[in-house]
Amino acid sequence: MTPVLEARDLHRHFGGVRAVNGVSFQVGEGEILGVIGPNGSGKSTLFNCLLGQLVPSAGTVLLDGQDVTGMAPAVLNRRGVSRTFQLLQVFPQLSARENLILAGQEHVGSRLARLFGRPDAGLTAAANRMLELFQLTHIADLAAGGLSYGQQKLLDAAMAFMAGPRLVLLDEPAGGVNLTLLGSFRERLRAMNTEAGATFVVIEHNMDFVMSLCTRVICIAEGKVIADGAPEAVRNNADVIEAYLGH
Amino acid sequence: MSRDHANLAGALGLVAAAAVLGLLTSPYIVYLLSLWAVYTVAATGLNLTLGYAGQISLAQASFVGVGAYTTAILLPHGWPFGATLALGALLCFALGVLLGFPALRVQGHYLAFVTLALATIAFLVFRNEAWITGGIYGIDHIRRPAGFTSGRGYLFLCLIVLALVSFGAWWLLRSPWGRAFIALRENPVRAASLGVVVRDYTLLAFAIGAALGGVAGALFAPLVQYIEPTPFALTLSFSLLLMVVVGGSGSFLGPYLGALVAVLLPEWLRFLKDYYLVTYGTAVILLLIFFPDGLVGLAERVLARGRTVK
Amino acid sequence: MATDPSPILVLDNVTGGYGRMTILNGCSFAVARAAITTVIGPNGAGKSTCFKAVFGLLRLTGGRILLDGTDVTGAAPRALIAAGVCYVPQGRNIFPELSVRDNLELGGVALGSAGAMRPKVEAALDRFPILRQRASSQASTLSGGQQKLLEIARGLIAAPKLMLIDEPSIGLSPLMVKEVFATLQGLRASGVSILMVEQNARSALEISDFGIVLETGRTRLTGTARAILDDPRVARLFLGADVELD
Amino acid sequence: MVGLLAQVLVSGLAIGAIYALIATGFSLLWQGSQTVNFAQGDFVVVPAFVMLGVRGLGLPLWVGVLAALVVSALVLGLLFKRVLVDPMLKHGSLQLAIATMALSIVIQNGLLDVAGGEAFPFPGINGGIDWGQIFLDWQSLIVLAVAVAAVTALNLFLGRTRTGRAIQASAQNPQVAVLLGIDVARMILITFLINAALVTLAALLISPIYLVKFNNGIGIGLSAFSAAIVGGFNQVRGAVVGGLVLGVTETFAATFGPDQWRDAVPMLLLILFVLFRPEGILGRREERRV
Repeated sequence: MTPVLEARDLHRHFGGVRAVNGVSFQVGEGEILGVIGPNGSGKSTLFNCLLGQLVPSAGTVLLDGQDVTGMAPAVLNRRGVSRTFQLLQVFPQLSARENLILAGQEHVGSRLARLFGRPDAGLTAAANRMLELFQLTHIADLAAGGLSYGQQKLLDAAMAFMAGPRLVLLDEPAGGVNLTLLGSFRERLRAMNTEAGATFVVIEHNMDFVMSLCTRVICIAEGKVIADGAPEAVRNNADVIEAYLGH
Repeated sequence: MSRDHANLAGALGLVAAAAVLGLLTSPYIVYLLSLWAVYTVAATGLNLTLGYAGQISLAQASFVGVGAYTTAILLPHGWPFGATLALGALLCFALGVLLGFPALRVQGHYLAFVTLALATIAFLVFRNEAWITGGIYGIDHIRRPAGFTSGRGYLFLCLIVLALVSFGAWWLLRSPWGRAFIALRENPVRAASLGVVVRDYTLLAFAIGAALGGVAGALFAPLVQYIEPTPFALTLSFSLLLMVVVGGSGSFLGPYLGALVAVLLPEWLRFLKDYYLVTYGTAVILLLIFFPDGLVGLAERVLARGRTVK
Repeated sequence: MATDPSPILVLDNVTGGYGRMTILNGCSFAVARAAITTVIGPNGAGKSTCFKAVFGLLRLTGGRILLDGTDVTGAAPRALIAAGVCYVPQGRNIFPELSVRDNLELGGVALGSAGAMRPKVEAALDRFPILRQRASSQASTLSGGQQKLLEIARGLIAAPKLMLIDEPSIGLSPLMVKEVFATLQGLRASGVSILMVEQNARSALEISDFGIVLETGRTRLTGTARAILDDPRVARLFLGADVELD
Repeated sequence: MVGLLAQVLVSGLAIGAIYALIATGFSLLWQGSQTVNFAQGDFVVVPAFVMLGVRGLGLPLWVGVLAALVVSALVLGLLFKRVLVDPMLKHGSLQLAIATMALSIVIQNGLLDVAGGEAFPFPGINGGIDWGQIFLDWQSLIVLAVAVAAVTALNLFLGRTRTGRAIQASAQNPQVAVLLGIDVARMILITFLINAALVTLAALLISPIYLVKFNNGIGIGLSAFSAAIVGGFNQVRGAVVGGLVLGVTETFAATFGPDQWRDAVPMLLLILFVLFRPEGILGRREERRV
């Protein structure tokens, strides 16, 4: 079966620095792939290459077997790839519901039709459903900028699901989220994975979160994949431990 | 009533109030009200570009100029006013698309400088290309469309256009386009990751804003009946920008209030004789310092306080 | 080291963070004199924040910081420089448009006139021949490793007793990392106390005397560098496994 | 032809050197405290009027210059920073830039109200060196000499003194400057005072050429913005190079091209540079973060 996402020998250099240095991996339908690795190992650069934020120096990115290397983020998004960012990236002046409608609207009809159609692009019901799923209904009409950090984080993640994505890339979803919220957050993501059938790639530093959420983990160090396998196996891999402690 | 509808009602209410006032008052006030309508249209355009989509432009005066010259040049050739207005708006829409391209490369102050430079060049074109614009001598005897020739009549025409513009802008801004413009202002990278095509919306934000500048110009020429390059210099761009910011950048009613202040405050300050513009400018600076969200923001704060007191 | 009779620096149950986000949840440790102490820990453990706390760049909500036995909690950078602390933060911290020599002179800007700094600048250039070669070049033209050396040299102009250095190896080639570490060892030999944060835990500990492991803003383990290196719990701590601590 | 070329070159360099002074101040403010001063051109006109006013009282020029310097330092330096820049910077640097546009309106109309709309002559220097084919006017030569001396002195101050270096450090990397114990706030204040001195000097040099008029600031400002951008926004030396390039180009264009398009030259240069080389001739490309 064709993998949903495949990276083939990706490279990205900045001057002399090889941030991503020959990364290859595949993500199958419905998988939750964790990407771990010490600071500066090239995870974020890899993400940016996968998402069209950066054009790789060499290598190919395939989405459902089709070459999407260097495709602009907006185009990739319309092909069913959505993402969250490491730092909070909601639209602070819009209400939570408006944030969600925005996240879905560009996928509804043509642009001209949207101008003359309904102001919510027919997405209010879908947005409400998403608010409910992420337990945000009570703050639906508040400006996103005024929400607590954890609520913004949930909203940020919820936005990634508004357009019914095929592939979701989550960049440090657990960062800064307190422990009480973390558990329910993980359950939301799991539910989205099973119910919506979306495939995930997750960069995360919180190992407990990675280990309990992901079905498979790869470890990146110095721009290369050094381990790929079941979460526990990767955690106990000698090379991975080596990479985390330095040489 | 939702905030959306309150905005539209507020705008149309102001237009209606201006119409009533126009029926009751002196020709001079009628003229000022017409000017208010013209400025409001131009500032609404800029508010769309700057306030909603977050793209600074110092070229709005040039679009007002293009609209004014288009109407002033074509009216004597027998074109109907409606057609010259539409053509001016269309021309500005096209020029606005071009103006938007620099915004795809640079932002913030750099964009301010590029648009400022383009506005200066546009002014030189108005001044130097006398074969079409009449140069420094300008174009006079611009006639008003039949049925609207009196001062009062022309005010009603301006108010009709303003009402239509208000509805159009309101519709646009509450549509998914408006949401996309705000997304552009607040976080273009995130917007792109949600499928918002940043390039298209940036160009549209400039083009639509410019088109409204053109509409304002088309109204302006027959209002004053004589045009020359000076009113379309950089000073007008600065003034329009200040109207947007004073009213409240990114709030729907901001331009209506900003233009009102710009037209009326100097009149109220007449007792200061010559010093009213200095006073006006100083007042604007103080407002910017203490109420960065403009008059609308100030009003909202006062209302919110009133509510909590109750 | 906790038993060191007169540590140069003591953090005593320090808590604090940015805005509403708490990062340090009771961080306690002591830094020995004329030794290299390395702080390691997983991402988000609060290592860099800890340095900011010492250097007066963070609003503390609790705890004390003692320098040479004197309470310096919340002291401003200027006072800390005068008291003999220098801080080399993570990343690039040079003044790119200024020459190498001018960058060095700025290391003493809080202490005396440009004239008084000149001999110290010359001494620093003698110590780092690579910087002498490039003394008149714009600092932005130096390589990443050279810039790091420049930052260290600039910190030394004020003749500090204690140097706080944050992730010196990040983004450097292995060869340059060696050179930077050798420089730090040289400093220790000349009596400077060094507190270092390093991602590259193993090689940092290898040149260190003591190690401190932080996790979620707390001190989890302290001991000699050797002991930390050999402690199997450390690796597990990094990879997020639950670790029983004594 | 050679004579004409030489003369155009010298007067172009002279006017360019004045632009350089104004642009240097402009880019110092930008670097030091993210202040894009749209009233910079009007800042030049204010001290010019002070000098004229003092002269009108029958006092010698040097008294006027001194008075202008004091007024500039207090109003365009200290007051501008404390009353407008400091509170506005909280709201963002674009908001601050917009506030300086309002300030520009205030200054221009204030001068119009006080002094009227005419262009006032300002004492200059007549005569020149005549080498047969080549005639160079004293005015331009002296302007050039004074401006070059001022820029050199400023560069020496910034590069060779402790305070100067601390100012540069504060502009280039304020976070690290704080770590080294530099009083960044004081350095920024000094930058504003330097700008006040620069515009005063520029006023003294430019007024004999352009005369003194309430709205001269528009044109002067546009040229200075262009000079700063053409040279490179993030470098003081850039403003000098930009000013000279602009002055010479503008003067050549005005001499050999249609005069009514003269003002378009700096604008075209500005547009081309912003779009295709935003870091300017000397500037360093800002590192882009992903």
